[in-house]
Amino acid sequence: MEPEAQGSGTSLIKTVLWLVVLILIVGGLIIYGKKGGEEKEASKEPIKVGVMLPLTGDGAPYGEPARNVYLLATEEINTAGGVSGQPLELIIEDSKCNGKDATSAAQKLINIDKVQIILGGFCSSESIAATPVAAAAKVALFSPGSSSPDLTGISPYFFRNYPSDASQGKVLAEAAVAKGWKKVAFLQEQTDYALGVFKAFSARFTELGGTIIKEEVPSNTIDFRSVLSKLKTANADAFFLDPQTLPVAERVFKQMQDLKWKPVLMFNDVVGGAPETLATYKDLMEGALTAEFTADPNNPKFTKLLAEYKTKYGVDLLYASSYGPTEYDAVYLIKTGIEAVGNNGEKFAVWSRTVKDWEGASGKTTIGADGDRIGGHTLKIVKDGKAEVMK
Amino acid sequence: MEYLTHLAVLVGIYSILALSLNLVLGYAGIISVTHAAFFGLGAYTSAILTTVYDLNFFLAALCGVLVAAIISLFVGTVLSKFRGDFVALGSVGFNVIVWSVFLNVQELTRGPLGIPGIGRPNLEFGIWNYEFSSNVSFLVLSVIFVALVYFLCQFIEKSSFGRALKAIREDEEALQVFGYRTLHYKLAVFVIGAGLASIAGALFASYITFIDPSTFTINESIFLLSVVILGGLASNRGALIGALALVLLPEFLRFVGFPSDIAAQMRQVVYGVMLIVLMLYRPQGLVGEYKL
Amino acid sequence: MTSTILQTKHLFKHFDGVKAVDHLSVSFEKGKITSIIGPNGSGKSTLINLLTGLVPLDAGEVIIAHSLHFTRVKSHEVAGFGLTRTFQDVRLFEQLSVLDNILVVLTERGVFASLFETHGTLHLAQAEEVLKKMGLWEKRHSLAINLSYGQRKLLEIARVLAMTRSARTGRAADIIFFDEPFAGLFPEMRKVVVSVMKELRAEGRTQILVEHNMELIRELSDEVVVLDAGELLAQGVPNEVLAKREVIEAYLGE
Amino acid sequence: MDIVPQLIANSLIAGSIYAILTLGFNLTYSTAKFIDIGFGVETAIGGYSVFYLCKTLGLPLYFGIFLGLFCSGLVSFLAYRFIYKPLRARKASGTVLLIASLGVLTALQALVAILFTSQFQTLSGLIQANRVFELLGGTFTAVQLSIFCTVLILSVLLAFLLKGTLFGKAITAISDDEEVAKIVGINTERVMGEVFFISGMIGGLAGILIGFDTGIEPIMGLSWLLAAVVAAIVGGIGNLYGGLVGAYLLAFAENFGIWKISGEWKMAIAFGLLIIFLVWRPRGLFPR
Repeated sequence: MEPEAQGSGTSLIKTVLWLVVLILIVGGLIIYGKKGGEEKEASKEPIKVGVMLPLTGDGAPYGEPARNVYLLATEEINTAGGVSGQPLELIIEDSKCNGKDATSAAQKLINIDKVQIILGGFCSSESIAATPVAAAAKVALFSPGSSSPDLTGISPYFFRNYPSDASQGKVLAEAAVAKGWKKVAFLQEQTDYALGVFKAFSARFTELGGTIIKEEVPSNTIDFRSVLSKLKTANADAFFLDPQTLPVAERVFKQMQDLKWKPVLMFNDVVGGAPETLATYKDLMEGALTAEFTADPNNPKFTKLLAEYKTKYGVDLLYASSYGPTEYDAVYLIKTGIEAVGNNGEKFAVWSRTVKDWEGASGKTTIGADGDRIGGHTLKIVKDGKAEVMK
Repeated sequence: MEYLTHLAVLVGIYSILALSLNLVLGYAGIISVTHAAFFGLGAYTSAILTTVYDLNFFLAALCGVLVAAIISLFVGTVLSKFRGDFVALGSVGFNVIVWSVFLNVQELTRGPLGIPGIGRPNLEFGIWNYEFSSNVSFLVLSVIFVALVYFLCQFIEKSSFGRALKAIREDEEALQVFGYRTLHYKLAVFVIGAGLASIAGALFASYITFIDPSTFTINESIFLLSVVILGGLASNRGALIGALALVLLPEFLRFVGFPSDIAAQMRQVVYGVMLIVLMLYRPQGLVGEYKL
Repeated sequence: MTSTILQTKHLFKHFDGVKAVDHLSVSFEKGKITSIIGPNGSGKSTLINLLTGLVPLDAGEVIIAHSLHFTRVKSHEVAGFGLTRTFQDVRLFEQLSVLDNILVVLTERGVFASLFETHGTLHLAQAEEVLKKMGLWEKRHSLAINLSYGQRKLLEIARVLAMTRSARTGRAADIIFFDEPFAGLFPEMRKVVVSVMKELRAEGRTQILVEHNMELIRELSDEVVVLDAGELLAQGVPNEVLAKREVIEAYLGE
Repeated sequence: MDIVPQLIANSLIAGSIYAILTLGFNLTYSTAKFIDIGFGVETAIGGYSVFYLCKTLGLPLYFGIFLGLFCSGLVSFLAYRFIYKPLRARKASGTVLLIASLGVLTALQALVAILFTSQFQTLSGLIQANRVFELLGGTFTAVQLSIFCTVLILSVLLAFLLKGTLFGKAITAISDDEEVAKIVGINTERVMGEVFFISGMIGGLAGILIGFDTGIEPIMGLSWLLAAVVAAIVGGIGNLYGGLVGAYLLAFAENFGIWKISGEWKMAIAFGLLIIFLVWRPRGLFPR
């Protein structure tokens, strides 16, 4: 005998509540219906491309600048006449750098907005989770930023113009051995990109007889002083810094200066391609080894991107070295692809495998059969605050 | 329609989480901010067992329940020693420790790379083999699970055990004088809650086909807390309503015309303000009975 | 003194220096109403809290029915030995209904047993009988928190009555502590409580009453124990003890 | 081992930031008797207001810092006035207040992210030379030294405030027993409002110093708050000076834990310490 403890108050709340839930569902259906209907109007109607980006949570620092680059590129394309006459329209969804929200964003873009191409999965976790959803709906998933080795050959509908971490790690390992280094201290941020670089580097380096003293730090670490002091006492031949983002790298360099520790340095392309960081910590960086894959500074498209970004947003392009150019190229690649095979996911995915030496802000782009971007990293050495190609 | 079935599956998974947390928080009054850890234990155990050892989904989910139950027994015993707000703090501690294990024990969980390619559940009877690959079939499976969990929670609520839990919530010391070993009750409900949460974890892992530590942080536990509080404490219907509202809210906001850059952050503002307004004007949530 | 059912030996309890109960040895007769009186802060409530395990003993021993010796009383074991109590500052299960407040005391105590038991007709009958006796049956669906102060006091007594019926603890309660049950009650409610206590005495149950109202003490108690600053001042038949000079002094001397 | 002096220096620096935060946290806990999670967001508010005033608007540094402290104090006072006060008037439980303060943290944190994007910012550009000192093998910068001194100044100031002034006596009275304080005629609501204002300022000060030393981001609030809570419990929750000891103990445990175990388990070590203390000494080292 369930004692009905409260009087009429709860039944009023209950009716109001069921009303709210009803509206939610009906609202969803109406919007779903309205969006579906737009398809049949005249050809001047915009081509819709889905975008998945982490706009909140830990991934937000990458998502916001990426969105700015996408909007900048779209604006440029539309002022220059759009995609074979039709304007390009981006529908941006927040995928929060995790699997659950990535699948929700993908489902919404595919089923409500009926897009054929999704520009995104920025974090690898987003791309891995969204790929089966896109593949099932024959929609092409094109990521300018996911670098996890797990994505290599994951599905014919997935491809990326950001290189897998494997190539970078190998090049640097061979360079270290060439320098005769036997012991390397390694500081790795606990993210998929940084772990990928470490795995490639340590596989090759240990294969060639080297040993590694490794320390890992979670992404939200602010105080690196003790970890750095610990690596300092390892007195290895070189110190490899493997961060996910630039702010982490800058915090480490600042604290290395505080600790008066000036080892021989190596770092991944997140730092290697950041000219202003190389300049500010010039003396610390002298002779540091890095591998560069994008942005050789005198690439005309790259310099144009930097200038336009500064004028439009009044701020320097963040991650100018790594993600900026690949995001910019991605929008143009989509334009070229649609003009070649039309706004169809399946055809676009097949077309993507034929891209060869396509000139972009991030240099020559070639996509391999496994959906990865071919083209390794070029070894570079930092001379007087600038990264130059190692002879 | 795919989109709505997708949302329905998510609502189902979060309903199981909300129902199980409601048992612990709503009925027994234990402020557990570590529910996402058991959600994660279920997900990781079943993901590892299905991908590495190729175990059938239902068997792997059962193992997940066992793992979560054993660990929750230990966690529950430690938490029962704390009083008042320290229970919430202690549980935050456990959630951080379990998350660190997911992130650092890379031989087992592949750390930040997470576990991709988790298979969908399949049922085999002799020669007949059915795989829940399509979203709709998965929705049917999750609705069955939600129904089972809902009736288990109703069964508990109606039983003398449920009434004893509510009495513990009200005045544990007084209840002891009348002959109840309240520690056993709190452990029992904590283990049941953890077991059910791990079932949701197994479902989540095989539905999204990829898991990584970032889904099982304290923020997720705090989100689950607000689901149960919004829905209404000590009411199973409230837990369902809370899950429905807070899973659909972000999706609904996708359609509302917030400019895209602040849309995402606005959602966080809405959550924060909702928690404040609830505490000020309706601490027992939408349809709950128990006022915190 | 064969009929002693409950005895304490050199019970000692201090709260950071202040001696609440000072080497108290007292015994309570079976089937009798023994009143404990004494000025405020003389250790009356502390004694009850010690005997029901709410507050840990510092030293001394509690003996039940000559056989069970305790130097540490655990509150969840108390009911198993037939002890139950009301609380001075009414402690009900506030957001549970009046009926649930009674049923929780009647139903199974073990986790598994209680899981598979939804209260049967027997429990409802017992609950109805007890609530009707205390005049709370019409209020059975309202939450304890919504009752008036007097009704809340009556509900506490109803709960104790239910313990005398409930054998789920392995032993129906036959030693009942009343901690100022009459405080704040209207006269007709007092009559109800007095009649209940007399009924319980008729059933042979032992009752220990902490009370200030001398008129009620004279009417109800077979024996009186006088405490002062945690020590036993006097024990015996009411009018004999209350006439003693030092007892009056202890009361008026404050 | 030449690493030990450096570890000690690191622990003292980290311990000092924890100490400031724990002082602020304990101030509100000892009077209002609930765990104010909203206190965490004060660090971001303090840091970002100085960032906005000095870096974007280019106001002079000291003026910016003063305004920054005032802003974080004001936010904390408003949160008390419009959220915690009505709840306390209704005798709401500690849990209700805890969850309401969690709402304050989540909402304000997102507002800061809307105004300043989620990018990581640093204030170190605002000060000229950040000379590095070396003492017995441990190196630390001028900013870090100033953090250490701030703790000393702050503790002395608070000690004087609590012991020396009428306002301080009112605070001690409230933290002993609010009901008695009311009877004695202290306007507890007004004093409580001022306590929240001061605690907000302390939180803002910590945020500014963190901004100079390492940097600030909108979501920094929760992790710094949890560190302060662990330190407060280790030291004896509610006890201002116990909190100081707790803060340094936590910092030493974390930094030496990194040395002995490894960096990835830093958060697990901190919370392991919390649980050990909650089990064996819930009232902490110096119970109130």
